[in-house]
Amino acid sequence: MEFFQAFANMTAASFAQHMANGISLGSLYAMIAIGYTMVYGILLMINFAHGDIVMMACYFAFFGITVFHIPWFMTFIGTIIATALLGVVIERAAYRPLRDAPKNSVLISAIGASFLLENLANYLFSGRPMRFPDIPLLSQNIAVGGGVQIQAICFVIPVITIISLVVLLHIVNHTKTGMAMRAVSKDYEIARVMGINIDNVISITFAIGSAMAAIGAIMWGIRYPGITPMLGVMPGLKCFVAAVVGGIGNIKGAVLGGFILGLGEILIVAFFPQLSGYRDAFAFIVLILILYYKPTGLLGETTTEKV
Amino acid sequence: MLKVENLVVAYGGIEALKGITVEVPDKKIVTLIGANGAGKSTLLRTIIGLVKPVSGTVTYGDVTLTGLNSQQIVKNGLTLVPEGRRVFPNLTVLENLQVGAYMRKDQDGIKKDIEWCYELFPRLQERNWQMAGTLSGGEQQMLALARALMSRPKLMMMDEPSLGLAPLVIKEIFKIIQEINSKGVTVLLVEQNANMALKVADLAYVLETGTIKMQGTGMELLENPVIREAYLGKKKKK
Amino acid sequence: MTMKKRNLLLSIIAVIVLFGVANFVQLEMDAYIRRIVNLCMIYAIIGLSMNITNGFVGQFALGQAGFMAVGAYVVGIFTVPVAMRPGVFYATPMNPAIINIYMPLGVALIVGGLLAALIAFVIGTPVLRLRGDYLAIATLGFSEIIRIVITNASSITNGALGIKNIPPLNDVRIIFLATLITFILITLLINSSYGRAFKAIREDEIAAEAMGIDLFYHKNLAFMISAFFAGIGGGLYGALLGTVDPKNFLFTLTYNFLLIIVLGGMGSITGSMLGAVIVTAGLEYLRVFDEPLELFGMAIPLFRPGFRMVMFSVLLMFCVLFWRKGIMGTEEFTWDKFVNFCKHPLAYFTKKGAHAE
Amino acid sequence: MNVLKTNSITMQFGGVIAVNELAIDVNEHEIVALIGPNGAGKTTAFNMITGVYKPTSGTVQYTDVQGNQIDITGKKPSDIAKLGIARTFQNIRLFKELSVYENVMIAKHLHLKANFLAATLHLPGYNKEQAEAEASVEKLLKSVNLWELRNEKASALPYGQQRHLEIVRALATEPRLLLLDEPAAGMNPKETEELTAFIRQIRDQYNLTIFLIEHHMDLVMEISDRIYVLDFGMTIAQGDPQSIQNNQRVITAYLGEDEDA
Amino acid sequence: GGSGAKSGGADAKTVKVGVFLPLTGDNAAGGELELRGIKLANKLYPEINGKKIELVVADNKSDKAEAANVAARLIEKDKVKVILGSYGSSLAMAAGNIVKEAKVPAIGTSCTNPQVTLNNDYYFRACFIDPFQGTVMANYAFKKGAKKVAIVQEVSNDYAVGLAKFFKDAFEKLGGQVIEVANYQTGDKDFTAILTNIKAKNPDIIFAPGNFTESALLIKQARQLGIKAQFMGGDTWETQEFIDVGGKDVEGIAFSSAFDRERATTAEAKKFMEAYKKEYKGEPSAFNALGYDAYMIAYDAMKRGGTDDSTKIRDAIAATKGLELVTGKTEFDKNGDPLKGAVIKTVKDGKFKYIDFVDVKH
Ligand SMILES: Nc1ncnc2c1ncn2[C@@H]1O[C@H](COP(=O)(O)OP(=O)(O)OP(=O)(O)O)[C@@H](O)[C@H]1O
Ligand SMILES: Nc1ncnc2c1ncn2[C@@H]1O[C@H](COP(=O)(O)OP(=O)(O)OP(=O)(O)O)[C@@H](O)[C@H]1O
Ligand SMILES: [Mg+2]
Ligand SMILES: [Mg+2]
Repeated sequence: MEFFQAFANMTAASFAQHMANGISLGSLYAMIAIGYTMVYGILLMINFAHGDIVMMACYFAFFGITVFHIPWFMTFIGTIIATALLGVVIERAAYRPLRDAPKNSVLISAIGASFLLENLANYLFSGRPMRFPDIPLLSQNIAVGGGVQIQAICFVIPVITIISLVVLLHIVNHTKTGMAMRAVSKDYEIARVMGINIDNVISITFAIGSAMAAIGAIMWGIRYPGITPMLGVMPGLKCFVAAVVGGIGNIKGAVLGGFILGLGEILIVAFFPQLSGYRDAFAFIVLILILYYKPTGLLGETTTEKV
Repeated sequence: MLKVENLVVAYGGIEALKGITVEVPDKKIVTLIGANGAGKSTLLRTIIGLVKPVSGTVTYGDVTLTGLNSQQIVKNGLTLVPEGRRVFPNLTVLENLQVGAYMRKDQDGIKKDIEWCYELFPRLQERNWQMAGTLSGGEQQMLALARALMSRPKLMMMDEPSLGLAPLVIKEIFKIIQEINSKGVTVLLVEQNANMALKVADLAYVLETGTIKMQGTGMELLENPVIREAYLGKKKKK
Repeated sequence: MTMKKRNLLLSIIAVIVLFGVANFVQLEMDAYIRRIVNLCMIYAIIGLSMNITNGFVGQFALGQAGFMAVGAYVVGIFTVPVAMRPGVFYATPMNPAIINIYMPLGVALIVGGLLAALIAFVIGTPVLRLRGDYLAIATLGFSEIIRIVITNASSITNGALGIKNIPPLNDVRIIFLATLITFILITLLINSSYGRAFKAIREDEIAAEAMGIDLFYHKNLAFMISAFFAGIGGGLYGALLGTVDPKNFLFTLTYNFLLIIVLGGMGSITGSMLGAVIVTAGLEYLRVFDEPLELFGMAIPLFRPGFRMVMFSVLLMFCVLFWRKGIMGTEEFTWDKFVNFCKHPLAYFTKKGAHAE
Repeated sequence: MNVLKTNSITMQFGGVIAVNELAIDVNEHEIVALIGPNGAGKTTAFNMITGVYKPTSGTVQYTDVQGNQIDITGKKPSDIAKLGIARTFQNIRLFKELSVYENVMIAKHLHLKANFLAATLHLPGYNKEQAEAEASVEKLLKSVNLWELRNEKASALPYGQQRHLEIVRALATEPRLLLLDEPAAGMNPKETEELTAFIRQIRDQYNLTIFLIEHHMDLVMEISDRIYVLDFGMTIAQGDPQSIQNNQRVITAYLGEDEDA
Repeated sequence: GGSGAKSGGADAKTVKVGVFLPLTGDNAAGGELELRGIKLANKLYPEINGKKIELVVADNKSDKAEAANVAARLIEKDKVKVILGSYGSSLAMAAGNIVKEAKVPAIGTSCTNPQVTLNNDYYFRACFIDPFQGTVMANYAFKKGAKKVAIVQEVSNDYAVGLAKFFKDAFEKLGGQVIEVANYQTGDKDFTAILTNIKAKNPDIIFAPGNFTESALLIKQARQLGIKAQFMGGDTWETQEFIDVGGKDVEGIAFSSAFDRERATTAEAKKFMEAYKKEYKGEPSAFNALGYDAYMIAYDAMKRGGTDDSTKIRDAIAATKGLELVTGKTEFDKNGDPLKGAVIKTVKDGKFKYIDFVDVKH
């Protein structure tokens, strides 16, 4: 059958190349999805501005290196800190005043924050794309043999993603702050009565989530170096999907979801080139299929509501 | 001593507490009874800083609690067992207890207290690793009590701890309340189960639609015919 | 009884007055004003449709852009005169099965609405079991799938090239009638037993089920009705623009309507209408921010393209932060309140002040 | 005549067996109580009967007014409600933001014959049904003195009245079998007494069969025709109040020694 | 005041010209370039028939619904006599019905889709159209000896889809072979999957019309994967951002354009280039030139048709004959499209470079 022709024609080299592409894309998704999941896990709110935080981080790095000529590793550290601060500021300004408000208000505030960041970037930096600074060490090509070429950053991305995962899991499950995060997520009031400063806990969560976004953004920028104010929209959506596929609120799930989506997107085009126009639909089809069988995502809590 | 003076609390213009004065002497059990909606929970929630009063003051020893936030109030040795249990459903039983000790730094003391809680409530130990959200109502109430104990409070406020509990457990809970009290913890107890509550109380207040209607020792109120009629039911228990 | 009669009378008068206004706008106002008025009304229809699922049934569904696309494309595909079609489908020829099917706008609108409802029915089965944010992302996903399919199904939809030469509709009166009918139907629905069942589901699904309300049936019903009106709204939107292409219906479009209903008040019909007008007209009003401003002979550098949207986002945030339940909350405009207000305007404000506490 | 019968129903959550081979019979016009320590599985049993949970094993049988035996195991809660089984919840589940009146009107929806088009267009058939429903709701609300408060939000009612409202809402579905999960929770002894009378009254007035869970022994002992005692998901005793009160197993597991404390 | 604004809106001393461009959003880069060209022309030719020409600049946000509103606003609120713009065909099409109904002529700057002017007597444009552009590139590819071509199109972009189609038709007619058509969506960042597939098929040339951002990323990723084939595209690539993002990877590509300095022979072109250098300190691009030319078409028509009546201006535009502009001699066919040649350019040492010229066959 013609439809399956690509299977027959797939060479080992091509396949290896596809896998490398997929793993790197998947870990990028995973990285950004972690941030979504962190914030969701505690505020039970989709931080619609998360994709735009990624975008802002790209601009921070751009200005640091290209305009202020700060060495790249310094810029990256600065970017992570600045982005974490940005996350905290957004939380203070847009979410904190709504702590006791209905969930819808917070949601709209999140969409508003996202609008604001996009429009602000558009206004300040113009809609014209800028080039993410080149880091030769990371963007160089490495020939693996058999015609397979892999960018250096593609080796770095999965490693950093996995390290981040392990560190975050430790923080959330085995530290006092992590326990406080989980407590706050279910009951602000009683968490307060337990002596937890919930504002601090939420700020920390946002800082971590945004720092993850910044790390993701830097790697994203090196891999796909065009920066525009709308840069965050599509990855934002896809990574959110990844987080949901894995079970939103669950950090391992976010990583799993990211990999499924990234690898899946690449492999569907690899094996069914005719469907390349439907590639973006793939993420959503996977999402819906998975939710059909597991309504709270692959690793989401499936506790039935106790009546 | 906890002193509440002329406390007025309103929800959106409607006064739930209309200027009440209550005193809780140290190391005593003080109970507050009253019909549904009288404002009992409101009083406790105001003391712990979850609700801001319109006017009036709350002092504990020589600290003024009014205006402090919950976290600061809890630091002063107060704690609340909230109405309706409100355990953290996504935390295990053990973690709930640990959260209860959130403000404490003495790891050994915490460990010991956890052991103590398990002694008081063996059922909790059995369910050490279960998510609190899947416990039965009674189990959750036990956990809420134990969680409050974990902060080593000087004054423990309890909002209807017997709600939905089996008779046997209620008896146990009241025993535990007395036991806690005997260890020097002041108890401010809100109860619907007036019979039991008045029996253990050193001092009792009757709250009716936001005002204190009566006060006295537990025994006085227990014998008071008006109280009997209004809160304890006509029939005498065998 | 007399109250009811009075209110009915007031309503009829209001409709007549409003129709008069619509007629005036159509005949006396310029095309720009007409366009804005039309857009307000179309957005109101879609806002209303979204409020059914999100405001009344309490299901966080974000598929409106997809259903609009369905309606808009049915109008686009079938109202373009047959003779013009080869010119429109110049890259990929139109599918022979539909090349000769022509529908007048009214029919196309209904067909578009029905098709959207049908799709909602099909989507509903897997999706409506989900809750909260899972439902949101799944519906949003479906709306994107619809858009991507439209992008790729060139022989039917003309793909990215979009459909041009849709006979334009910009008669304010017709769009007013469509809005009015939508408004009346949705009001009647919400005030019927079904409307109450919807609200019960919003409040507590488990209790609603215990009251004998079939969750799936009612959710699906609401979802379909919502899709139907979104399809109609999308059709009108397509006809107003005169051209549609897949990029019109990106998922971000749905956010506009979410904004409208939240600003107007989730679960308030009149709130949605107000929200639509405020968002649409407000955005136009803010356009001054995009134009260079000279104060005392100095050009203020702040005012340049893009500033309007920054201001809009800031205003939006302020609204949400200080006006949490939206303009109407879950309240509705009623004649009783209106009459009371006319009688005691001051008392109204003092009471309102206390409420805001 | 038997109304409800559970045939060895078991409910397992992961490793926990919440209810183990429970067999219960409830006969027409009876008031039967289900008691037992916290976590014994009482609410879970209710949830299986009303379709909230599907039993891991076993079946639930219901006999309708015509005397037809119906297997309701795993049916949807809404279908079970339509068959005539209504319930209240341990943690009150009213429609909080809706008015008292709407709360009860909603319960009338299941008897509505008009489809949504007829209802939307307010066709005569629908209007007639609607008027009937309104009349019956008015009567119900008056019977519990909530008529004056009909426009209040349900959440604004004091707790006790919320409990009453929940019961009335269940009654509005015109049930044959009413399940009450701790109706007296949060009530003082005085209020509990009043509730006891109220339950008896509605049983007679609406010709109901009542199956209830309660920890207030005064109420249970006074009102029940028969009592089932559950512990660790298993029936440890059943019988009339007298025998239960004196059953040693029940005393050690649940009631505790002495009545004096 | 209603009636006052209606009749007396245009005061006797000025004539208003609407500028209808995307200044924010996806297409902002192109919009801004064209705005520069228009402003430059306005500076050089500020008056007509004794009246001052006032530009009313409106941002259509790269959004269709917005574009329709803005166009209506320009006509009704600002009472412009003629509209210049837009960059982006779908934006122009959104305004199509509005200008047609209001009978106000519009001159597209770089909206190359044939549909813009088709069946619309009031829409003209300064640029060539996609069928021509596609054919030009197909011929060029064939001339360079390409036999096997892969097409990568931005499937959600009307411009790219149109161009790809005309390219494919023309190239196959010439006897070449299109071995693969791969798609991506606007906003995609990762193209490795389609490129890996294409690499395996080893085409001579890859024709990849699309937005400059996506295209630059696409080419970068292709080079990373070791694809050596030449990339070809359309006029949208001619922005500094394309070179900025693409860096050394976009060296050697080829695309069609309306203008190049080296080919600029007309007097107007010289004037334009000099003025541009003075004003903006850089080298002008085709989009600057097209903005400039759109203004000049309107200017020329108003000179002949007067400044009061939009319909007369329209007729004067339609009657334009032998007008020597920056991008060449301008005359309109019956649709309102100019008959102009195209230049082919590449990127060399980080600059756009002229390589060839293809004239239109009359
Ligand atoms: N968050 C709130 N918003 C508005 N009104 C409230 C709120 N919480 C309590 N109230 C009202 O304040 C009054 C006192 O309520 P409170 O909960 O303190 O009573 P209570 O004595 O604890 O009753 P119960 O025995 O039922 O727990 C009641 O009329 C109640 O309706
Ligand atoms: N959804 C669930 N998931 C896991 N365990 C559950 C779930 N629902 C109930 N359980 C467990 O089943 C057991 C019985 O719970 P149930 O609520 O039926 O008790 P109960 O008899 O009603 O107690 P109470 O009198 O305290 O309400 C408990 O141990 C509880 O933890
Ligand atoms: Mg209370
Ligand atoms: Mg229970």
